[in-house]
Amino acid sequence: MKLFEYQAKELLKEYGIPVPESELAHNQGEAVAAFRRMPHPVVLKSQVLAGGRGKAGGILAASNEEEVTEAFGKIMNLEIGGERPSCVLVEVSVPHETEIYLSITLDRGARAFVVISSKAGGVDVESLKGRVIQKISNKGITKGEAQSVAMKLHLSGEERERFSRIVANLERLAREKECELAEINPLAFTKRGGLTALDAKVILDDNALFRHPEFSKLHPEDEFEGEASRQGFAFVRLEGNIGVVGNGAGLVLSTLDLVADAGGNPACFLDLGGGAQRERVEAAVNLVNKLPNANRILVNIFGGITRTTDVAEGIKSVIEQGVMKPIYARISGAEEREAREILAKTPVHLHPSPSEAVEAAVRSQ
Amino acid sequence: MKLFEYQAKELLKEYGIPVPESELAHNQGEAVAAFRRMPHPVVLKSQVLAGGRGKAGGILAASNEEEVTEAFGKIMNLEIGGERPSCVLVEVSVPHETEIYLSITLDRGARAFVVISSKAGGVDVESLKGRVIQKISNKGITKGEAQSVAMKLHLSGEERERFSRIVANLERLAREKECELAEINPLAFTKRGGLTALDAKVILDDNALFRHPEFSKLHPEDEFEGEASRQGFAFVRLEGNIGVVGNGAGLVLSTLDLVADAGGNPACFLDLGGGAQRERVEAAVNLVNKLPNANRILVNIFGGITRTTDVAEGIKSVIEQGVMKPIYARISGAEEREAREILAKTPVHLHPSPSEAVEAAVRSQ
Amino acid sequence: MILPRRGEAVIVQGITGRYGSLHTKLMLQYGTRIAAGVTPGKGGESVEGVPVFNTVKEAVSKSRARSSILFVPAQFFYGAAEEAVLAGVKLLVAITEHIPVRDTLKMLELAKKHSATIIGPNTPGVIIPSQGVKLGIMPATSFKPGRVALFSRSGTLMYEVANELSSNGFGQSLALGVGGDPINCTTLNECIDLAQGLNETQEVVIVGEIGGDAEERLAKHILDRGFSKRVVGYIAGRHAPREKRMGHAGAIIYGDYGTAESKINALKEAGAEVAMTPMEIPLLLRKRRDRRERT
Amino acid sequence: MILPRRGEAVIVQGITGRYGSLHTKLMLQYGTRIAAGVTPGKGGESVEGVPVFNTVKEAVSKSRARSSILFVPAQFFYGAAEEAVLAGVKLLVAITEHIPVRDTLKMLELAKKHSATIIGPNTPGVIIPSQGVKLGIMPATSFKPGRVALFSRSGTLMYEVANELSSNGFGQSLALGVGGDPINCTTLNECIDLAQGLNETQEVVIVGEIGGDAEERLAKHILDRGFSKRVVGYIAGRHAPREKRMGHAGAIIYGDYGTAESKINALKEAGAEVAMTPMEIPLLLRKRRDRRERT
Repeated sequence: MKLFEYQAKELLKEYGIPVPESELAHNQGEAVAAFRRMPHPVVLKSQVLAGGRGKAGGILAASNEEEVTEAFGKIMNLEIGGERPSCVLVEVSVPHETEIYLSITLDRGARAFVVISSKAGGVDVESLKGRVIQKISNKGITKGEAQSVAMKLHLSGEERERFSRIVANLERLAREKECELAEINPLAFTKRGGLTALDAKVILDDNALFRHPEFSKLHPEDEFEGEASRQGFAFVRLEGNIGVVGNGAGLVLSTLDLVADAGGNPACFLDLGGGAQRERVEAAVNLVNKLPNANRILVNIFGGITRTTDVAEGIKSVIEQGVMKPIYARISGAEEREAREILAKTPVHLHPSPSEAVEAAVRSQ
Repeated sequence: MKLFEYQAKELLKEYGIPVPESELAHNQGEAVAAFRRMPHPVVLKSQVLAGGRGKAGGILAASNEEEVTEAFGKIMNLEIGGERPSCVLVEVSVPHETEIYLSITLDRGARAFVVISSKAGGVDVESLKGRVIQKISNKGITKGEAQSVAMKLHLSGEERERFSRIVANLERLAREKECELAEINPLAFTKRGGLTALDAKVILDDNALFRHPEFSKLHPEDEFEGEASRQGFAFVRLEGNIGVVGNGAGLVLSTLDLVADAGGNPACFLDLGGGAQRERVEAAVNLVNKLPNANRILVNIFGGITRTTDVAEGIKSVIEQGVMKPIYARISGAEEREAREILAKTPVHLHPSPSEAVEAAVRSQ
Repeated sequence: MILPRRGEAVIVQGITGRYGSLHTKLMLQYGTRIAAGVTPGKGGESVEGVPVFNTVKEAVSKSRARSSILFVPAQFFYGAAEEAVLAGVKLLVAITEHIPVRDTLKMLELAKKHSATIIGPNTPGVIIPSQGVKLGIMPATSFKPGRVALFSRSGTLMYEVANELSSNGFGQSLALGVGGDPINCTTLNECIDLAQGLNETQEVVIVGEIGGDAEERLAKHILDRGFSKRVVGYIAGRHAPREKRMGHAGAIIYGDYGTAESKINALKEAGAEVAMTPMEIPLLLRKRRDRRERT
Repeated sequence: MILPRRGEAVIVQGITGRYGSLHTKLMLQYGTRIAAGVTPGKGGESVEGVPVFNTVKEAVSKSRARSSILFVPAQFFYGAAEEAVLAGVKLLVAITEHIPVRDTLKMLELAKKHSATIIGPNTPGVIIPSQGVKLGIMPATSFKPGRVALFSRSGTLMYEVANELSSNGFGQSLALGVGGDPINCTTLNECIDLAQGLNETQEVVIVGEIGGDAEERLAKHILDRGFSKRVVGYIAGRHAPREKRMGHAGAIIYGDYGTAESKINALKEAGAEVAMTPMEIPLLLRKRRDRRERT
């Protein structure tokens, strides 16, 4: 699992590795406020997992509030590698002279983790002749080994000390957090003689995530959003506990608002689309049933092209397949009486209006 | 649906828009051969759909064969936005002075397609004040309209003529191929006064693909590879007609070789993984049953942690669900007798050895 | 836009398909006079007692219909729409989704040239309860005759709002969905212009949603041109997260663009009242009517 | 590496789980002397007549076993392996997959320190037909006693090749899968070193596959150190497309790296013969044995 830059940098900070002052902005207001709080100029950086953000236009400099506003808008609207950012990192721009590439990664042939470093940062590090590779024991890198990396890079004095501390800290991070890769590229020597991680990339060992609950909330949505999209549902993972399912994007949006207004928290947005038949309803309810943060399901259907009896049959069939989270449903439209009859002997809580169904779902528990 | 750069450039060429001389290379040999056939230096460009290839290191220059070899290897190993290239475009490097941004896209508010152009290429075109927007009628752009775009960009003489021809041709391409977006960025004025499309991006209207069978083979694999990956199968779409399913990557690889050696063509590689139970076998066979290029299914199972009776039950259950493509199977391992009994009354063609099953599958029809 | 009246003949294109035949039955039940159907190659058959013709021309000449509802698959849609316009049909209700965008643009152009109107594509259609006319797939029971014109960007949410209105005594003079595709052949602005001319219409309810700027454009249109009737708006998605595509292609908020706030403010600046929930719409209407009756 | 002999006690860690209990039965049926099992908290129970203990220490002290096969879930694997090594176990067969890579590295280090060997992780295990010893999940019927040592990167393909060998009269002195994880605690090179010392082994069969460079490393090892026995190789994936991940994490060809050709050439340069199909392996062995008998 790959982390976003800001998450990777939070880890670096936690491990005592200097990073430029920065703040995360989810909207224009936050971006401007962050800008006001820090020295200028700044850079705004798209928080996507895809590489090549700079060339794609996902990293823009700004020297005044107008430029921040403009850059923020541009970055939020820019898709990079099929991915749009959900936030932007506003970061103090760091003038610097030289760059170093530094990473900790697994060498399969050597059956060990290694430090890789070279004196020029940038993307083509693999080809550089001055590349230093140092095997790391399972206990971690020693001070002497970290210093020998620095020496092989011809660093001396204060620079050597600072760099080898960073090597040691990055290695400890990679070891303790169980990273497949922990990379700083570039690590910059600033004009004032300090060292700062300008960009960072961290990939975690998926098999080790069970030991790191601190990461469990980072990308919870991928699996479900992927499955939903494959099945052709419009689906958005949210953070609450009420799984919201309906037919028609507007109706589901409106249901989310009702849930929020009633003090509840939706766990997802799931639009069945038009004309959903039994199998699709089954698939949708099953999906929300699997969603770990949903502990109940709210179904809001207004039948038009969708037949309410198909919806009812789908829900019934899912219930017959096994234990379910509580379902609160409102089913209106043609044949609604027949639909209600189909669900009469099931544990589904049927309500005549969306407000009542929402109220019941929010109040339950 | 987005096209790869080389596909987009083939379209440009077809529509009379100059593009640099280039060849597609799938391996190092092809890359070097292409290099030998064209003027130097060249650039090697990763063929991925993700943006930001340049910054990610997916576009590298090369002046001699060694550099071509090195650049090819680097690019093929470089993941951009989670995507690895399956080929590299080797292209003559074009010295140029100025760049233009040019695109044809849908303006929802205006309910029309528009030409957008500006005198500086590059990613930040949206912010440029010199941006020209020209509405296009459904019949296409007129010569006069194309020239007026050129005039608004302050082009004159031969440059204006050349540019407006390109505008007209790009518009015709976008209209005839039904593109959501047809973009040239940058369009370069070369030192010799010509205009050349250095990079191109084409996104097709998915709803119109039924009218364009020429595109139907471009990304056929996505849907099935996506579904297979969601279900946790190792799956690779291939071009033949025999769907190959087995347990264990090595065994399936070996089965592909047997099929190819026998003169057959595999339609896919599907590894059930270890310990597959009935439902997973069902899902796998169903997936291959849906694969349009597979007209028969070859199942090769050697039970270890996988129970052969589970496999047989899975296959039987799929057959009971409806019409199936012919299945040729070899099932060995513990409980193989019971497994064969389960399949005895089904239309599955059971063979005692992989060679015989492969032979039967290849010879059939 | 000329909407059909009670007893006026309309035709159904694609009448023999799954949805075409089902909704022919439901529209007939509502009272719509489906006088003919069209499915090439099925001329001579009948669906729910409605005769089927091979061409729109035949169907129109037999029925004298000026309106058509289309359940034709996306691939054949443009041809069917063109055939209808050339046969003299003046109102086309395009239920079909996944129509190529260039087909929609060509349809729109052709329709303008022949003074025809297209509702949709990807629309639930239009319903005029007082006339017993339904050209759409909406559930009939939610709509009652009355004086509110209801225009919606969303299908099922239109049903929901109609249901709230009807059950609170606010019937509808008409209800129309503009459709969920990138291009709406009839825009919210054109809907307002239509409502201006309908005597039986006292108030207008606009059902919008996050994303795009159709509501902002509507607000500007009202401010620019003026509009003499009361407008109540409702925008779905106040609590939607940003940067997430909420079902419809355009239902996504970037930065501050496309937010419910922006739409609510625009509508308010144009003099509309805005309800926070579908249930609040009839409450606002009641207040206004009460106030009006007081003044 | 000291492999267990006939009648030698072995233990099963994770014996009460789904796979642990099933394969305990199958290993017992094969003749393996499963003397004890371990599952923390289930001490006192029994599986297939095998007593279960809470700790490896107890199981080892009661059974005197020096070998263990582990069906322990990935999360608990390192602890179980450590417990085994500290209790004196010298051979660990790690069937489990999805073990965190740092756990594997730590296990490997600990094992080296205590002169223990780990096969795997993510291995089908090892089988020694002449001794009636099976520490793994392979189907017993495919393996027969004989003089061929079979080492494989792939699980089921090892069964396939064993089956071909056995049905053509070439039994196996042992068969061992190195595992499908990024780190193999026992490498193909170590397998060859083992085979060098086994008197009953006359030929070695190596089953490789596309991707990575384990076969090239093996070829280099043979050329560097010398190897006195006959080697027949087989590489799966000659017809695999490039740039596609074929099941195993490493089974992917980039450019010319990881191709079957590269591996076949390397093995041939190291003096091995290379079969094109599993069926050809016994044919090559037969030719060689015939030739040998002639000389």
